[in-house]
Amino acid sequence: MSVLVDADTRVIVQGITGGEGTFHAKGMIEYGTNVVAGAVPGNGGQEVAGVPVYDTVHEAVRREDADASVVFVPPALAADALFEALDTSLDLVVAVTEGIPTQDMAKVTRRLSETETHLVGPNCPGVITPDEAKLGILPGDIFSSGPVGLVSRSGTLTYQVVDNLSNRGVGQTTAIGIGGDPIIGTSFIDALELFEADEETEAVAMCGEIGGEDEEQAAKYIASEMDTPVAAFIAGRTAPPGKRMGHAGAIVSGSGTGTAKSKIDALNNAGVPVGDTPEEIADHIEDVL
Amino acid sequence: MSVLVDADTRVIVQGITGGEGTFHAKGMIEYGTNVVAGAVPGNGGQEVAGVPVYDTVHEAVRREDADASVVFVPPALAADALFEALDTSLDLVVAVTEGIPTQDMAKVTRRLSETETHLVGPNCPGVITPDEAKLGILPGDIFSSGPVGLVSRSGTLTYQVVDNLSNRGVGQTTAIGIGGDPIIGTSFIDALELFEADEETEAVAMCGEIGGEDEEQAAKYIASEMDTPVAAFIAGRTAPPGKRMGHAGAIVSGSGTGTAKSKIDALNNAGVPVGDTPEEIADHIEDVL
Amino acid sequence: MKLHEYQAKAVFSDAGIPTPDSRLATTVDEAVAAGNDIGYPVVVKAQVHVGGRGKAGGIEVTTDEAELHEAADSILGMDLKGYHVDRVLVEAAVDFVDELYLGVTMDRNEGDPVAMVSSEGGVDIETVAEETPAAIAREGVDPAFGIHPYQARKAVYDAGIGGDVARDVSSVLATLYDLWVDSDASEAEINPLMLTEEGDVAAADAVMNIDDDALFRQPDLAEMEEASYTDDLERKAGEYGFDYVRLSGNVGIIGNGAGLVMATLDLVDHYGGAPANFLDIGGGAKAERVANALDMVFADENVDSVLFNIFGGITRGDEVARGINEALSQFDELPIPVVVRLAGTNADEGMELLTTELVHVERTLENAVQRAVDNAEGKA
Amino acid sequence: MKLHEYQAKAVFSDAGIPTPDSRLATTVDEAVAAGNDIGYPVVVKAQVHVGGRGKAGGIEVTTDEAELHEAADSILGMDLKGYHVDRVLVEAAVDFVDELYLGVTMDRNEGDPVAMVSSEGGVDIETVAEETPAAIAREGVDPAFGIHPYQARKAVYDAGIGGDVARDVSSVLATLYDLWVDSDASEAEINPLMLTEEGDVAAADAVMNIDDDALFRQPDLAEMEEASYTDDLERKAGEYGFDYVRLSGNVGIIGNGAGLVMATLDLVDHYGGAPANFLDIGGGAKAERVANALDMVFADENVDSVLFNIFGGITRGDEVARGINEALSQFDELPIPVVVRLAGTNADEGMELLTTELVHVERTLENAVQRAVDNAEGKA
Repeated sequence: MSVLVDADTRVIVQGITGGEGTFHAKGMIEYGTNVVAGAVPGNGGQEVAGVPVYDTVHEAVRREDADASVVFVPPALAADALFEALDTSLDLVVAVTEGIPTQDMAKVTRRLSETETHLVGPNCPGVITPDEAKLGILPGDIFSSGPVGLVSRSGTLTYQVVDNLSNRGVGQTTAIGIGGDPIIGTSFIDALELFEADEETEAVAMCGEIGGEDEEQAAKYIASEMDTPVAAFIAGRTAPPGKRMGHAGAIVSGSGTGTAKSKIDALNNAGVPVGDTPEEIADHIEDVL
Repeated sequence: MSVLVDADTRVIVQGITGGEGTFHAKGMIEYGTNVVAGAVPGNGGQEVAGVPVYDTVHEAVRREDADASVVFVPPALAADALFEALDTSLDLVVAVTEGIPTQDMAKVTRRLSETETHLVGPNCPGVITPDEAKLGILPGDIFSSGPVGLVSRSGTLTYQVVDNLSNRGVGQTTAIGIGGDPIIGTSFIDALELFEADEETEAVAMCGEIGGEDEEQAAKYIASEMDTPVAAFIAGRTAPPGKRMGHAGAIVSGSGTGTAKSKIDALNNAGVPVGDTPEEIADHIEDVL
Repeated sequence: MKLHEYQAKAVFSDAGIPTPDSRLATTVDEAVAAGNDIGYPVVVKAQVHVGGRGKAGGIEVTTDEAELHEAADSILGMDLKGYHVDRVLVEAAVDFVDELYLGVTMDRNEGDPVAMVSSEGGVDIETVAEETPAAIAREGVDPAFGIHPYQARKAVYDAGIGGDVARDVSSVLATLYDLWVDSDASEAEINPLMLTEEGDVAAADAVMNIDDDALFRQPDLAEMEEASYTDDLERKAGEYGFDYVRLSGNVGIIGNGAGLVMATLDLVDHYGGAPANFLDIGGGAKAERVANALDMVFADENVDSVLFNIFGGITRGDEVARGINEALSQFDELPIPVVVRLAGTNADEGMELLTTELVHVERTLENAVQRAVDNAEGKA
Repeated sequence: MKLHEYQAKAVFSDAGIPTPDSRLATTVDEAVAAGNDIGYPVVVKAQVHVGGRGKAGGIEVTTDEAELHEAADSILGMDLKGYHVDRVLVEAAVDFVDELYLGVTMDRNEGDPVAMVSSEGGVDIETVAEETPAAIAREGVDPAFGIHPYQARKAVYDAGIGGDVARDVSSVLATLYDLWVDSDASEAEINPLMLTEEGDVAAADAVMNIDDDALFRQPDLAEMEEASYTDDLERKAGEYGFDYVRLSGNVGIIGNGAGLVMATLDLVDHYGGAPANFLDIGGGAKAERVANALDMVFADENVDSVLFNIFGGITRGDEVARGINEALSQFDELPIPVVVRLAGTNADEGMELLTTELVHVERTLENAVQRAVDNAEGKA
């Protein structure tokens, strides 16, 4: 078992005719992902990376019976592409695109909340179930199959942690890069819920970073709802307060949250060991397995 | 028992300081309705018809523990008043206002669909549970308490049918004037569902008219879901096609629906007797009681 | 409120939808000047609120000045389904390879807007809708978000319109939707949207109807309103602010509330009579309004009998009675018999007030209708 | 992207929000002319992207020409928290009876916009938020519908602002929200919104920050962008398009991906070193970008040791290695030691390409960081 994706997931690629879209569609197919179509308006009838391209997501989904989509559409057009994907009732939409305007994403997630679709991202590396399927841009060869679920806000930091795990022979059920944007589809809690419900996931590695309160909220969820053990890493312990957001943002986010300390404290209070280094999170995971 | 309103319903009046609002607030109170407050921006602190006025619906609801609202706000401001009412999670909102722009109502009902609130109207005479409470502008003295639920798209036609029933000694559980606008909150089916679930309602009188497909859809619902007997009246048998809507409207509504014949046929097929005159619907109701 | 074709085209053009070059003309000379200015061939189109103008002779294609002169001369001043033609639109005739239909309206059953596209444009689209509904692609729009670009594209592709033109057509559809919203339209249509050999698009006809209830916030569009009636009675109803439809019978009917008035018409028919009109004086009608309504019905020379049916809710019976008395005070004897039936709020007070030497009072709807039908038959 | 106060006020004023009369001045003479034109008293305000300008001496109230001359002379040219002041706004000093706070931003936790009102304006609103959060009324907005008028009113009444002014303040709040949406702002604030004795309102300060990711569709606002850096290194980072923050240590750090770079900083600290900077070269970094990054770190005279940490996903190790070789090709010997750690896509190919005479290669993150810290300590 795994979460979100497996070898049977039928995947379409929105924006497959673009440079990134083509490159990573090929990469996904090489990894073994069941990519069944692309969708790009005005490009229907073409074939890219060996799969047919349709003008609309609806047609691609209908004709190829797809259940997931990976979005490489440029930021100016990405929100529209996400609305289009949400309108087809896919199980999973992975938005790789970086730089989508925040207000666009607020509208997308407003709509998302009325659907049953899982949206991962945007600005995320994607989702991978090792040896079965990857949806996104993750470097497949560092992943290995095993009992650990992984969820992370950061791309390359995820790779670092996965590398540490795989090098010790600790494989992953599924790894979910949720993305670091202010507004994202799948939160830590959403991902933790999926892993908690997954029988094969015996432990969860969670990589957070400073900013927002998602980790603090996840800590509460872990304490009250989870049996599966969790170990964490939080990046940004030594980051200076740095260039602050304006007042309004600071008022809303409230004081005393969003720092590495508040996140680490919240997780420790929830019984979650937090590694000081990327190696230590792997230590903690090995401890609980 | 009754549906939507009873003697315990705590009612606020939006637009209570206006001429119509004051007049009908008094009328409702005289009927025995538990009117607890008014809400009019900029008029907080006043007292009208013996009840306190608040600046916001939220404050009125919070302070007076209200669970229903009647809206007499002028059409240009009515949609905002309805959104405000929906935002307070009231059980019932009755919109008496006539002439609300259709696109405003499309937005209101879009939001309504995400709430648990019953919206009756707009452009409707209101809801009355005889001898307990009336919310709206219905002439209370023609109603009498009894076993018949009544739902109608028309105001004065409702009064005619009620008069016929009351004169025969056939009283009503609750009468709901759903209003005749193209977009309304409570449809025939919504009202029929309420009556079907109400133990005291032994029969339902339903007054429709030409236009739309609400009666046709209600007929399907009655055939498949209702045990309570229903009798109907449809106004507009002799109305000429008259001034047609433009093409687009005609395309959407489709051919063969919306006429008195299509409605009467649909109801008859659902086993619903349809009176030729307002007296005949009373005959049919007496037959099934 | 309906916009004329030339008004709708101006609105569409301002929003960036391509329309053919055109001029409005009120005289044959103006029409000829317009044609010479635009260059032939040109189409001459009557500007009246009537469907099927083409079949009725209100639209003609002309290829030179002489033809244009003749066409303008015949169309200007003509009577088109009861409407007088006092203006024509002279417009460049577009050379097209295909004709599409685009429309936006409110889907009353869904309670949501809907955008529509068909490749079967240029013909009676209602017939297409009935005979081959699949030929019209429909895309429901969430009024909270408005139309998403993908929805306009999807409707166009679903209608079987592909290739390079798909982008332009979706763009026109999205613009049409935005116009529909911004203008508080009930309907906005382009039929046909012409496709030229060069791959351009042009709106060769334009329909735009505005929600009357929203005119208060559409001052620019409200200014375009032009009252057009086929007869004096409709004009009078417009001035008085009544919902009025003239019918072919001889029983004049006045009532309050559309449902009750329709039911009264139905009852007249049921008892063997024929209604002369539908006239709803609305809720809370005061004495003056009642008098105006009687004035209207008396002015209809087809009417042989009047039935006045009021069920009081907001409307009070005593007010109505005063209005009736006031309207009838000028008469010693009525030109035609009037039956009054009052019920509901203050009905008894009203009936006491009525001058029963002039009107006949009935307490039940059925009796009132029967009496009015009898009266009409006695006179007929 | 941050707008200056004078820019934000122009945007607010265009949208109908009342602002005090003001002029921008770049010289003392211009400032004096502005003051004489507006009439005294006037406020002189430094136009720099710095919070707490008042406390730092960047804002002064003047009551006559002499005072204005002195104030403008002292503020123009001053260094405010590292930023050079080359412009001041000269503005009519409003006589107020009350100061409010209005703000609109994205509530990241809810994923929805939020409109805020407080009667405790004119002071550090963050302190108010911490000490008396109830003093700030918050109204979450559904981004699909935008702010409803009732929501603006509710926030104002909830903030305890009643009476006649409530209508004007709600209207300003609704306008501020609409501006926030139309401008793709991340934040829009008025602090204070002054209430005058006459019951008028005026935005005495204005904050407007625009979402950088949305600048592509905000060409008018994008044109207002003025690069402002406290030093040459930040300017360089801006030109190269790097996410860069200068810190106080001596270990220069280059990496890809914010999380990994932050984790690298943390590890440097963990092993007893001190990072000199945060530098994220982003995903898919090509050779030239890598060379630019090295150029930047070498240009920082505080740097005694460089750590290059790349985990390849989109970024390919061989590309990175070529960039490093290219950047180092000008040196026979490096000015400061460089440790490189490559992992992920094409890491092995990359490591083979590296000129190991110049750089030290490590395979694990921990070893690389320890080596870089050792290098820094050896030099310190």
